Amino acid sequence: MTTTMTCRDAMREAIREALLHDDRVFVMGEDVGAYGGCFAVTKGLLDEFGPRRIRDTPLSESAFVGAGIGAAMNGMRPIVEIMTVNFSLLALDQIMNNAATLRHMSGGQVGVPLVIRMTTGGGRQLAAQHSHSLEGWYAHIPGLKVLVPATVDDFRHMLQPALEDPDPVLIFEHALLYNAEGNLGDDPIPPVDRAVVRRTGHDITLITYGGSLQKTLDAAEALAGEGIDAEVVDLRSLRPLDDETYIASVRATHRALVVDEGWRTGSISAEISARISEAAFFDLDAPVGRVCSAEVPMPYAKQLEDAALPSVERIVAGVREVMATDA
Amino acid sequence: MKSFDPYEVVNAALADIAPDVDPDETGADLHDDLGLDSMDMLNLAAAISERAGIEIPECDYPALRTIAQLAAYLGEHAPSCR
Amino acid sequence: MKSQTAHKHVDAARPGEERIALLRMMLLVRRFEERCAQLYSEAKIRGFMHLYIGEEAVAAGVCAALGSDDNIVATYREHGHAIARGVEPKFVMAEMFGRAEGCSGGRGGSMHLFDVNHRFFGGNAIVAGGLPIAIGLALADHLRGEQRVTVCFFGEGAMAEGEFHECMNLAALWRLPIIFCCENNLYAMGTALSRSESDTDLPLKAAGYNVASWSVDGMDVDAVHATAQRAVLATRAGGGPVFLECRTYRFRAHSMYDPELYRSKEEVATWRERDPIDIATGRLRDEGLLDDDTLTAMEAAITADVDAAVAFADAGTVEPVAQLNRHLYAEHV
Amino acid sequence: MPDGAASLARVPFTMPALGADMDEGSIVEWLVAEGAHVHRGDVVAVVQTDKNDLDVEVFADGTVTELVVPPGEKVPVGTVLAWLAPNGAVPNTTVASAQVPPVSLAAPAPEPATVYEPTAGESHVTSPVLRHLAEALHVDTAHLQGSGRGGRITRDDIEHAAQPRRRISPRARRLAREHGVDTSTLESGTHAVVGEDVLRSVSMLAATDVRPVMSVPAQAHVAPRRDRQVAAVEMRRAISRVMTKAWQEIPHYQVATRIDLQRCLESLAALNSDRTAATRILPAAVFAHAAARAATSVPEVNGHWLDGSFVAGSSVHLGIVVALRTGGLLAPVIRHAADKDLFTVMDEMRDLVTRARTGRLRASEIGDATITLTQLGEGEVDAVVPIIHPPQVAILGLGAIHDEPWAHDGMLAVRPVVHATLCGDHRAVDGRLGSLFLASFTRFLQEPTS
Repeated sequence: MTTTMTCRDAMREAIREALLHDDRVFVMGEDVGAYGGCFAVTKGLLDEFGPRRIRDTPLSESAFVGAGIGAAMNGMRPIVEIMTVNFSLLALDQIMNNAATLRHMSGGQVGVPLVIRMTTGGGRQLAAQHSHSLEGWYAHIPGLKVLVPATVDDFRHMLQPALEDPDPVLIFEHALLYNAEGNLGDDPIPPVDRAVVRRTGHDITLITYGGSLQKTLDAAEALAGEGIDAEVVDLRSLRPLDDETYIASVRATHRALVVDEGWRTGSISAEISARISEAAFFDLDAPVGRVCSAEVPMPYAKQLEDAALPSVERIVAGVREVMATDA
Repeated sequence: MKSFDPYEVVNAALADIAPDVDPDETGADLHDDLGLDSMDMLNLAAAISERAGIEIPECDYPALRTIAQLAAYLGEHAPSCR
Repeated sequence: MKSQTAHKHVDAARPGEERIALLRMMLLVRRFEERCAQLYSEAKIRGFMHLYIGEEAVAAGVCAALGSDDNIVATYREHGHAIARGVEPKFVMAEMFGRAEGCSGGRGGSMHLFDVNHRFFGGNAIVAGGLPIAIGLALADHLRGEQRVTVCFFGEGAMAEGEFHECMNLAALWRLPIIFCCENNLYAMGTALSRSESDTDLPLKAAGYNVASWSVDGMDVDAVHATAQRAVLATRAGGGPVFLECRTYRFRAHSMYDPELYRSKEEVATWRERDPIDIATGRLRDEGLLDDDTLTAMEAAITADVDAAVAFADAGTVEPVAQLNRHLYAEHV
Repeated sequence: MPDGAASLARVPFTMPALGADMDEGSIVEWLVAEGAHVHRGDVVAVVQTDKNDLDVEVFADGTVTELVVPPGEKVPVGTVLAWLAPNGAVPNTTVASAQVPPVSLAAPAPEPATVYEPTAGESHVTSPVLRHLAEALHVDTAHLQGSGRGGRITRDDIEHAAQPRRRISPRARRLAREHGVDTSTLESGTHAVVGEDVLRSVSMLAATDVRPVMSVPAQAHVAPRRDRQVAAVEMRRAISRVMTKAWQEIPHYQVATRIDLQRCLESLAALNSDRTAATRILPAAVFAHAAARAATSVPEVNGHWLDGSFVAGSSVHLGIVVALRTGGLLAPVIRHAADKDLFTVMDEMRDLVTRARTGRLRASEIGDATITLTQLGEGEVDAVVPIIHPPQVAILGLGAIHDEPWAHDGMLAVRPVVHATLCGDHRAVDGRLGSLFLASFTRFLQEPTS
């Protein structure tokens, strides 16, 4: 039997389940309680679990993220919600200087089993302070784990392993996915740090994650009409990166294109491209291609924002270029 | 009209289908010594037919093992000699 | 709300041994750090090293007021806090030597001393960076209904950081069992308090967040101890957070060496006249609780302790480079 | 002589420091004569250092008034080599001579040996460095139009004229290295050479595509004897390379069977009864047709082992081994053989065999086989166990048709029989499928004209 639900409902169910089954779990963030969550993910949870466990915070990202770190160090399993990835920069000190480092600089004595959820990505005309994709930045930081769910199943089932992880896990939820519906499968999901081949193909490997997965799958369908048989790899985790899966795919197809909503320069797509060069250079028949966001702050106007983001058309064009590339 | 020379016909046909065979070896066995196989023999027969208008029935093949035998056969079956 | 100033009088009823123990702790920290300075010159200790000399009364007095189950978060000038909390000097010294036996396995160094067995959650080298963590430690205890108190040490420089203000607000909003111990040594590195704060009455700022705020003479270990005991009592009883300003002074440079252009030699000399060890020693002598023999024996014992710590550190294990990647994530056995 | 107009009129050209460790050097040749007009940036001399001969440029505009240091003489860095008069200044050689420092004047400067004035339309490469560059890049300067002053050929001209670097993908380079393929021979259409180009080339080599044979002009039919010898040697080498590789790398297995051809040959005789030599069908064609159809029913034997995995052929391209009387063999391909009727297969086979033996095959008719058939049907050989042509995964070997005793309905009969052996690459296909293939092949032979 399959159930259809949105990614939003899937994440809410995951949070509910965690609250029901583990007293150590509590939710903390801006407007997660009375308001019901900026994106309504936590809607209804305050009524069910009360204000001790569904904690509205002041607009103090650094303090409440740090509080999540301290509580995690002290035996709790907090789920901290940050409204958008841009706001997480106000807590970057806590995430980078504390959550990511405490275990190491304490010589392994202190662990931070914390989950931080935040929305990411553009496409809603929210302009230059609410629309960016900085998950690649966070993936730069050793000590963190970075998950990027793209399917209803992953929205539903990534939270529990994240909570069970003894180290800090950041979950980046693309805002456009909250309304996306899908069938909830019965099977357990693969381990969260493994990439998954979402579509098999022989001609080229498309590597992507999160909000770009559906666009990439759509592009692959369009390309099939042109006789280009694309394989699509959903990374699911940006740190650690499951090199094995996408490298194996590239070794079989001999071509690769990375689709990443982050900016191109210094991005996770750059990292993946570099790793392909390191591990599979002699299996490549063309340079690795990339489709990323335009290197501008996200503009407000619809046509400008559309042009700035990866699109099915840009992915198709990118694939054509790689397929036709003079290596 | 130029007179019919069976050797010329055989040699020309041979040059078409097996240019590496020395046509001077008139007594050599086409199959055993010169290495022509059934496909070559078929081609040779077809080439001769095309050039001289003489169709060699399959049942006659076993008797035609050398260039000399072929030339003699053609001499006997030449249209002008009938 | 106006800040209060704590009583400065000495509690004469306090048992002598406890006060001698405070003196001994201050002396241990002092001698330990004096040796650290020497070892740094000899390049046995590297990196940044911030000495606490002059401020020992704060760590000694506050830590003595805590139970063994309470939490501590400290700053990068935390040798004194670690030792006062009970972390053995040899593990602190080994850490500064970068040895595997160090209290942070050689990963932290002088600025990042940790010992979870003593619930000592680290020297944090981001100014004000430890405050949110302390909030979280207290929040966890609060949620579980535990009676623990969390003490967070920071310098007055941290009060210019946003995190300080976020945390004052959050602690008061949630009535968390936390004591914010501000070690006001008058200089944020080289910036004098009057050059960085619009109002130098620091408890007033904390009081603005509805946090109970007291001030105490940080050079008087008895006063610090007594005030800390009251704060712990109030906080543990559910009274919410306390802000405790300890007015103190660092006798040496900010880090190991600086030209000290930001303050005069006369100013340092004036404060040295109020050396917390001299104050405590004099008072104990006056009260007949301490004689020369006891003091000499105490010094000798401390020297032996420090010698032993150095020997331990010197003989410590150099962790193989192959283990570089350890302690990044939990090790699953 | 005091400073003034005259000294302003003289600009020294000195021995340059052409490297951090250069203390002295000598002129190899002057590229200008006295009286020549030079511009800033012109190469005016070639200087020899301890390591190299280097072009040396001038840093001023003007007229060369005097060449001071003759070729061959070693002088310290900073020594005046020549004097220039800036544009507009009147050369005053008398004054200039008086100003010359006491270097190298013992021997009067001889007439420079290689001085020339470039003329419009005439291209010259003056510097040894550029000549070397042109050689290294295989640029024929005789046909190059120089863009420099007076039509002089510049470094840019040579670099532009050089063939663009052949673009070969990293994978193609690796595969070429592994298979011993010379990448310069690869064809790739308009794009870069990619892995498939190498693999195609490997499969062509496997079919012993020897280019000297291919290059025999069609009208000549027979290459000169010496060319044929060369071709034979190269073919031998190619066979050696491919067969050695196949033998070393491919884990061969063999399955074999005997096939009763009585019905088959009777059908064929009936078919041929009223046919001329030009349209007659040979048993060889029947075998080829049956093999191709059997390959469609067992697709696991039809395809390539590429880069560690089996890639099924999209169609059956049947390689036919043709032994050459001059030695060696070729394996031209009947493309889409299973989709063609027996007569078409016969026509194409006859055409391919004939042209294989007359050196008129096209390269495209050699490569790309997905399975190969070899027949030793003319001799006394009963059975053949062939070696697979990589990257194919199977080859069918047939012996000669001989009459043999044959048990039939509990009786002993004499029947025309052929021994068929299927060799498979065990990495790609197992023996069970090989035996299925032989069964299918046998079935198709019973109905040759169906």
